[in-house]
Amino acid sequence: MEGRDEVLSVRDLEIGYATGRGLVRAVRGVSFDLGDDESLAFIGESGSGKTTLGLSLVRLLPQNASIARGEIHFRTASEEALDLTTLDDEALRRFRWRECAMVFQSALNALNPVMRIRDHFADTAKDHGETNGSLKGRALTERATECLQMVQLDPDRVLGSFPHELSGGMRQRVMIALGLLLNPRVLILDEPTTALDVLTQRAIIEVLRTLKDEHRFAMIFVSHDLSLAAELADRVATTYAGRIVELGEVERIFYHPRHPYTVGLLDAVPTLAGEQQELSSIPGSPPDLIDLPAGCKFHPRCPYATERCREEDPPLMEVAPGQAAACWHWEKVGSDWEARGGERHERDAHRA
Amino acid sequence: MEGIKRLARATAPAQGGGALGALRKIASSYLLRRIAKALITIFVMASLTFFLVRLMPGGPVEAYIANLVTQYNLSHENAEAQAASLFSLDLNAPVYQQYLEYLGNLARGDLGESLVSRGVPVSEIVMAYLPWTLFSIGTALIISFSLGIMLGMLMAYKRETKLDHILTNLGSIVSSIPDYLMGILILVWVGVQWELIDVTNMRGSLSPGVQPGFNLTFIADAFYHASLPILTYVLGTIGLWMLTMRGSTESTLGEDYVTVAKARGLKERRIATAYVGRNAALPPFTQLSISIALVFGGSLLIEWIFVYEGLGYLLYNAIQQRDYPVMQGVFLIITTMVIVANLLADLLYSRLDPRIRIAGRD
Amino acid sequence: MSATSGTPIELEHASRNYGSGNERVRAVDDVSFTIEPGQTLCLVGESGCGKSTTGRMAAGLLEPSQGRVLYGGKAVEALPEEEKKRFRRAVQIIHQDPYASLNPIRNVTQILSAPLQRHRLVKSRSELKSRLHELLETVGLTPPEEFLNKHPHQLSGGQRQRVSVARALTVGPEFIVADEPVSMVDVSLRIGLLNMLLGLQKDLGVAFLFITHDLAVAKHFSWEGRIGVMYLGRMVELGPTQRLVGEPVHPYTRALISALPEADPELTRSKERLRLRSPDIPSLLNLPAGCPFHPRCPMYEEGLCDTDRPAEDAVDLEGHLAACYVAARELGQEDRIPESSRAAGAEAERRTA
Amino acid sequence: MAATTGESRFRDSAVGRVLGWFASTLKLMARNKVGFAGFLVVSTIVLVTFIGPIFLPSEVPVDVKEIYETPSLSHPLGTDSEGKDVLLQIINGGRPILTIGFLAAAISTTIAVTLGSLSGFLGGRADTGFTWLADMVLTIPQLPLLAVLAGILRLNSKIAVAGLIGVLFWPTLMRAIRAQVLSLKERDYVESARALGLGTPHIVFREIAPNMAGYIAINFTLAVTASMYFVVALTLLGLVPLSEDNWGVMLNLAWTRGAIFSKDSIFYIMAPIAAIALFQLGLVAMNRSLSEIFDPRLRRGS
Repeated sequence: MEGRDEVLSVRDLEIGYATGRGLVRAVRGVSFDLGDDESLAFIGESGSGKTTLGLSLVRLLPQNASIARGEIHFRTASEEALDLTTLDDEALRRFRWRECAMVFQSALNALNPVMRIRDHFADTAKDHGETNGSLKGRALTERATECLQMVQLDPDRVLGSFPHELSGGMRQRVMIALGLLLNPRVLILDEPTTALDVLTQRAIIEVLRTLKDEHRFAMIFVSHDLSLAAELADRVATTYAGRIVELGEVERIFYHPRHPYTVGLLDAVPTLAGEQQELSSIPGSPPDLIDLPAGCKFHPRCPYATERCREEDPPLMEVAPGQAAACWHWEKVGSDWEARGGERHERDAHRA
Repeated sequence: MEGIKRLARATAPAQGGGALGALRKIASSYLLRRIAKALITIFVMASLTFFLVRLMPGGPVEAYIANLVTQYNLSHENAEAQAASLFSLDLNAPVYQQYLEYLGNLARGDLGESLVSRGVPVSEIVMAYLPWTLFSIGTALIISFSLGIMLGMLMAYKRETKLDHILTNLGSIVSSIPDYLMGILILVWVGVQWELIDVTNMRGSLSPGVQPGFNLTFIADAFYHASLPILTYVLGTIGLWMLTMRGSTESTLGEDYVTVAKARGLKERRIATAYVGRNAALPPFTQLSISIALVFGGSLLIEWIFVYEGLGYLLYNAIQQRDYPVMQGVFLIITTMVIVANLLADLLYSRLDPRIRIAGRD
Repeated sequence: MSATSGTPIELEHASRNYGSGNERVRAVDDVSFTIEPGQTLCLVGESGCGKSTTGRMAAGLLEPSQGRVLYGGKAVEALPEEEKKRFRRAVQIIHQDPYASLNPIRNVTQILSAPLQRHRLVKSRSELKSRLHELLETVGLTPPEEFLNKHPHQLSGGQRQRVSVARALTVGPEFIVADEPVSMVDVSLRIGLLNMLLGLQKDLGVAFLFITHDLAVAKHFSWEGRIGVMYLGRMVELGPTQRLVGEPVHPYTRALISALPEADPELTRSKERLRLRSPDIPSLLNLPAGCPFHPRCPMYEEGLCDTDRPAEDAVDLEGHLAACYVAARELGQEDRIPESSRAAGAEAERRTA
Repeated sequence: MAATTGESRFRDSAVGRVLGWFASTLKLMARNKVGFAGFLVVSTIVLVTFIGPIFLPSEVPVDVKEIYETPSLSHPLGTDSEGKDVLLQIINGGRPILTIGFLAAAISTTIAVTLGSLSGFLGGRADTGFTWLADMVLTIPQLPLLAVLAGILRLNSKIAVAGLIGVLFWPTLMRAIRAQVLSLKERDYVESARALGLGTPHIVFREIAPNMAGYIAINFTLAVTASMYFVVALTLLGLVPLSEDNWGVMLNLAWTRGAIFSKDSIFYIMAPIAAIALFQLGLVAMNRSLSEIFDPRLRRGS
C-alpha cells in the first residue's frame, strides 16, 4: 500500500437534486481516495446515491442537481492537480475521457444509433485533438483496432457496423474500448455487467481484469452486484442513503464486515457454491432521500438500533487497519458475525 | 416473445461474410417494395377516379350528355360522341374496355380535353399550372421544416424558460388555426386594413411581361408572387414541426448516448448537431409525408385566396365551371405528386436512419 | 397439507415457432418434462433461450406449434369444458416486470376481486373483504387496509410483485409459473420475495415452474427440486438441483457455473474457468448443425458433435439428463449415440491421425 | 352496512353517482389551467350556439340603413353588408358547422376504432389489408378529393358531408389504435387476466378499453378540429350549398360580396374567423386536461 499515489481524492462531497417534492439528498458527505492503480467498488441499492457519485466525478450531473459542498481533486497524467468542482466548461470537456472515462450502465443505448462505430472513435479523437496530438487517419484506425482487440472484439467487423448490428455484450465492450482510446488515468464503470447474460458478463469481467492487472488502470465500479466487487475490487465502499457506511479492503468487507447493512447485503445474496444457505432479506425498504430519518439513516431497518442510533448519525470510524465503518455498534456486529463465522468457514472448507 | 424475434433479428447480420450482401438485398427490396406500393396507390386512385367520373349515376359524363341533348338539341349519339372525345372514352365499348383504354391513355399522359377551353388537352393546362404549385409548396415546406426544426431544438435546449413558453404557445396556436383562415387574416390585415402590401399586384404567378428564364428578375418576381402563399403554408405547418421537434429533442437529450457523448468530452456543437439534432429530427421527418398531403390539399384554398395560379387555383375554377376532365386531371396529378413526394420522403428517411434498412417493413 | 392432491403438468415434445418465411425461428425446440404436484422445476438460461416461451406453454397461455401440454395426462387444448375451467384456475403465472404486470388504472381491490367474483369464490361483500385481507397478509402486505385502495404506481417494485402473487393466489392454484419474479427487484428485497414464494410451496403445496437467468437463485429456490438448463430453445440438461449444480454434465452448464461471479472474493477469483471457443451466441435464424452449442463448446469433437442433434437424454444418470454425446461417451453410455454421429466422429479422428 | 343514511343512499343512487363523477371530472379538468380554459371556451361556444338560437329569431332581420356598422350597444359585433346583426349570425351560424364537425369526427373515430381494433386483434390478412387501406387513404389529398366530390355530387345534406369527411379522416387514428391494441394485448396483465380465466369481455372492456379511452377521447377532439377544417373550407369555397347561416357561409359571402377588400367590414370578417379559431384553440387546449384525466398516475393521490 505504501508509496501509492492518489489519482483522485474526494472530500466531504454533498450533492442534492431539486425536485418538486423537495431536495433529494443523493450524496451526503462522501470522502475517499483512489490510488493510481487501484480499483474501488461502490456497492449499494437503487437510491443509495452511488450513480450520482459516479456522475459527479466527471461532473455530468443532471441540470437539477448541484454540488452543495466538497472537493474533488484529480491528478492528471502530466501531474497537474485539478479541482473538478471549480473547472470551467472547456477545461472540463478536455478533462473528460482524456483523463477519466466513464462506461455507463445502459451501454445498449450509449452509442449514437445513426453513426458507425468507426465514427464514434473518430469523433472522440477529433474533439480531443488539441491535447492528443494528431490521432487521425491511419493512426486512429490503428489505435481503435488496438483498443477493440484489448476487449476481444474483431475490429474488421465492428468498426464498420452500426450499433444496432451488435449484440448487447459487444456494445458494452465497444464502450470500454472507446474508453481506452485516449488512455485515461481512471475508468469509471457504472453497472458494467447488469442486464447481460452470464457468459457475456464473464467475458467483460475478464476484459476488465486484464485492464486492471496488466494495463494498471485505476478503476471505480458502481454496482448493486456484490459479486462484481468480489471479482474486481481492491477496496469496497458500501453506500446507503447517500453515504459510505463501510469502506475497506475487499477481504475485510466480505469476510469481516462491521456494518449491519453490509452484513445484511451479504446475507441476502445466494451463492452457487456449497450447500443451501439460510438467507434473509433486510426488513423494510430504502429510505426516502427527501425525508431522511434522524440519526443513523439505517436505524429503521437495523436489528442493532438503539436510542443513540436514532439520535446521532455515526461518523465513519476506523474499525481495523484498512477498514472503517459508520456504526455505533460495530464491535457487536463484528463479534456476532465472527461467532456465526462457522457457516462461512464451512463453505470455505467445502470449496477446498 | 418479442424479445426473441428482436434477438434473432439483431444477431442475424452477425453471421460472417454474407452479412453485407444480405443487407444490401434487404435495402434494395425495401426500395422495390416501396415503389411498388406507390405505383399501386396511383393505380387505385386512377381507377377510383374513373369509376367516379364514368359510372356514378348522374356523374359528369351522364350529366354532360344530358346537358348537350337538352340545351343544344343534339342527338344522343352526337352528344355521346362529343362526350367520348372530351373524356377520351369510347362510350359504346363495354365498361372494362373503356377502363383499360382509360388506363392506357393515362399511361401515355392523355387526360382528355377541357370542356371550357375547347380542344385544349388537359395535360397541357395542368403542366402550365403545376410548376407554380410545386415551387410554392416545395419552398414553403423546406422553409417551415428547417425553421421549425431549429426553433423546436432551441425550445428544447431552453426548456421551461420564457422563450420556450412563448414559442410553445405560439406553435400550438398557429397549428390549431386552419391555414386558410390564416391566409384570410394576412390578406385582410396586412393587405386591406394596414395596406402594407399591394395584394392585387401580387396576384397571379408572375407579373405581366416577365419571361421565365434563369435571371434575377424572373426569380425575384416568382418569389414576390409566391410570397403570401408561402408565408401561409409556413405558418400553417411550422407549429407542427416546432412542437414535434421540441418533444423529440427533449427526449433525445435524455438519451444515454447524449450523456455519454458529453462524458466523452465532445464539443457542445458536435453533440448538438450529430448526436441530438440528427436523431431528434427523425420523428418530425416521419410526419413529413402526412403533412405533404395536407399542404397539397390546402393549396386549393390558399391559391384561391391569393389568386395564385397553381393547381389548386385551377382545380377551384374547374369545379366552379364543372370542367370535369380538368377536375379529374388535376386531382390525379395532385394525388400522384403527393404519392411521389411521400415515396421520396420515405426513401430519404431510410437513408437517414440506418435501422430502417434492416427492419424493412413499417 | 392436502393441497398437494393436484394434477401433474407435462410438456411432451413441445416446440414453438415465431415469425414466418426467412424470419421463422424455433424459439422452443422439442422440450419435455413433467412437474408433479408440489414439485419445483427451475428453468435456467440466457435471454432468448426460450425459457419464458416454455413457461407460457406450461401455463396454457401459448399453444405449442408441435407437441402437447398435458394436464393430468390429457392435452390441454382438448380438455372438456369443465376440466378446462379447472385447469384455468389451477395454473397461474407471475411475470417479471412489476411495472407491466398490473393494470395501471385498476387499484389493488379491483385487481384482486375480479377473479374472486368471476369464479364465485366469495359469496358476500364481507367474505370478499376478509378474503382480500387474508390474501394480502399471505403475501406480506400488512396491514392490508393500507394497500386495498392503492393503484400500482403508488407501490414499490417489491410490493407490486407481491400484489401479482396475491392475484395468482385468488383462484387457489396448484401450479404457478414464475417468470423471473425477482430479477427486477432490489437486492435487499429479493430474498424476502423468494422466501415468501417458498413459503407458499411449503404451506399451500403449490408446484412451481420457476424461470430465472441466475443459477444461484435457482439453486436457492429449488434445493430439493430440479433444474433444467436451456440453450437456444433446447433443454440441454435437466436434473435434481444438488446433482446438477454439484456435478454438472453438459459443457454448457459447466460453462455457466464456472462463469458465474460469486459474492466471495477468494472463491470467485480462484474459480476454474471453462474457456469457450467463441464468445458470441449463434442466431436462432441460423442454427449450427448438430449440437447448437458446438461452435462455442470446449469439449467439441468434429463429427461427433456437428452431425446429429444430441437427444435430450443422451446422458441419463438416474433421472439426471444431458444432451451431450461427448459426455455420453465418457460416461459409458455410448449406445445412446446414433450410428451416423459415431461414424462421422471416427472418420474425423482418422483424418486428423 | 345495515344502517344506511339518506345521504349515502343518495350517493349510491345512479343519479348521485353520475353527478359525483361529473363533479370529480370537473375538478380534474380544473387542475390544468390552460386545459380548463379550453374546456370553458368549448362548452360556452357549444351551449350558446346550440341553445341560443332557440331564443332568437331564425331569420336575422335585414336593415339596409345599417350597413357595416361598427360595434355598438344594439349591435355588439356590428353589422354586415345587408345590415344584419353579426352577433346574431354568429350565434345562429355555429350549429350547422359544429354538428357536421362532431358527426364527422364520430364517424371517423368509429371507423378508426373498429378497423384498428380488428387489425390489432385479428392480425394476419385482415391486419395487412386494413393497414394498406389506411396507408392508401392517408396519401389521398383529402381537400381536393372532397372538393371534386362536392363538385360532382352536389352535397346538400349535412349527413352526407359529415359522412364523406368521416370516411376520409380515419387512417391516422386507426394506425394508432392498432398499435395500441397490439401493445396492450401483449401486456403482462392481460396475460394474467387470461390465466385467471376472466373471460374475453372482461379483458376487452376492463383491461384494454379503459387504457385506450383517453387516447380515443383526445383523438376525437382532434378529429372534430380536422372535420371543422374541411367543412369550413368547403363552405368557404361555396361547394357545400348549406342554406342556413353559418360561419363558413358568412366567410363565403364576405368573399363573394367583396367585403374582404373593404376596410369597413373588418368586424364582419373577423367574427366568424374568431369563432372558428377560438373553438379550435379551445379543443386543442382542452386536450391538456383530457390527457391528465386519463393518466392514472395523476388521478388519485397528491
